[in-house]
Amino acid sequence: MKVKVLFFAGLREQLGTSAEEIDLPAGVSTVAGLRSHLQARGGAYEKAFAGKALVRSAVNQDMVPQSARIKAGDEVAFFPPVTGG
Amino acid sequence: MKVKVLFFAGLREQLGTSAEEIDLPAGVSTVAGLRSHLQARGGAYEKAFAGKALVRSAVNQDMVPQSARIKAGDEVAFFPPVTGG
Amino acid sequence: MKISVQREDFDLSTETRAFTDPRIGAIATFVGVVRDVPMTLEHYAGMTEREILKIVEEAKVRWQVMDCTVIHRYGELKPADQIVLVAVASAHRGDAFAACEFIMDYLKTRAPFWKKEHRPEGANWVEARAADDEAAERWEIRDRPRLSGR
Amino acid sequence: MKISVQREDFDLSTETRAFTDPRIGAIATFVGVVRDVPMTLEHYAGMTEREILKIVEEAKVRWQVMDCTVIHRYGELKPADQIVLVAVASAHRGDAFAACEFIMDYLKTRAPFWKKEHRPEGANWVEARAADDEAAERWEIRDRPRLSGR
Repeated sequence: MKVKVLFFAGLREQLGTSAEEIDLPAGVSTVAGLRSHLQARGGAYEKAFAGKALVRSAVNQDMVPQSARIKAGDEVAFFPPVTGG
Repeated sequence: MKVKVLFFAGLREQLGTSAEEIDLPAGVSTVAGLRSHLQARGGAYEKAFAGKALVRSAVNQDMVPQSARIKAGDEVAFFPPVTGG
Repeated sequence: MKISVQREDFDLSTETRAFTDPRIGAIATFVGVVRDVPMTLEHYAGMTEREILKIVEEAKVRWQVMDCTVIHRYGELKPADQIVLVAVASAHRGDAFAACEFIMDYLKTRAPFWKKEHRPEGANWVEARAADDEAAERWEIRDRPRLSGR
Repeated sequence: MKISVQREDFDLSTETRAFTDPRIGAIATFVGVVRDVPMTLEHYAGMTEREILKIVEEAKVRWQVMDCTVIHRYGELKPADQIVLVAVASAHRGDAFAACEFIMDYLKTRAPFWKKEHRPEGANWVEARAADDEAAERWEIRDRPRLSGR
């Protein structure tokens, strides 16, 4: 299944990309699964997703925990803790 | 001794005066004493100073309790609880 | 720091733009507005400014206040008119909010202003609200040990 | 109610003057200002507005909010620039202050904005502060029994 993945702020810079379309292998059905999938790419991805606490995620623009399910067509975003206001 | 006495808001209206110079008899040396002196005039004064809780006082523009001492030349003010802001 | 007791209206942005300390990161403001009834605000000229100054000085002891403006109007006011402005600038928002709310609470209970409402059925002096005394008192409680018996 | 995420600056008075409900008696506002370091503010377009809307809706459940404006800027900002505005109008000052502070606290911890500071020695993403999480959490505590184990 295909999902749209977005990266923001420091994470975006580390990975050198702000958005990509990813075709997920069967068996990947949660945010945590997508994370492991990305991490397995190695290099900058391996590093960026190593520290669990430092990456937050949203599915279809709603903040979610790592256990949240994802389905085809979802917009999944990864980003550091927010610092606005 | 002479003091300047000021009245504000509802109290000013009840008494029909906003300021007067009063020459106090010997023995009157506190705000409470001045109050009793005014109350003894009877009429509107008697009424205005009857309810203890409803009159606040200041000496030389500092809020004070009834027991505060007054001296010649002081500016003594009487007024209802404040309602600004 | 600016304290003004005046008949004239004020402009919120003009007042906060006057805060120019480069360490300022947070500005909290409060504006009180006349609701549905026209009113006359009487005050005790001289004492009013003194009392507001005391309240502001007290706030500066408790919180980091880098700049502060208090404007209180008197005279004839109609519905939707601005009555009072409290603006506090600080490095951090917690200080700005707390000092602003503190100053407002004490203005309500200590500054010598009196409101007379002009309703169709007649004019009446507004009575002081117990809720305002309570709002001011809660600041005392925070700083004092609970076991002091007060 | 107005929520805007924009590059452009805003004017505090213009925003509060837009509150025209005749029942309004109190307007509390907060403006966040850039201190000494120029910065770039990145955000997650779309989610930002949704998240702010959720925070405002939550405030409206808890307090009497008659009108509310939240503006958050993004892009390049320099020292003394305004970053964020929260303005809340209510009948009474307690509601206006509480809702304004609540919205600010949650903006800090939930709205997807990220600050990158440009210092002479280099650019750095600002790290989230534990104090901000605590500021947001205190609103939970007030509503929940202390014995719930959290």
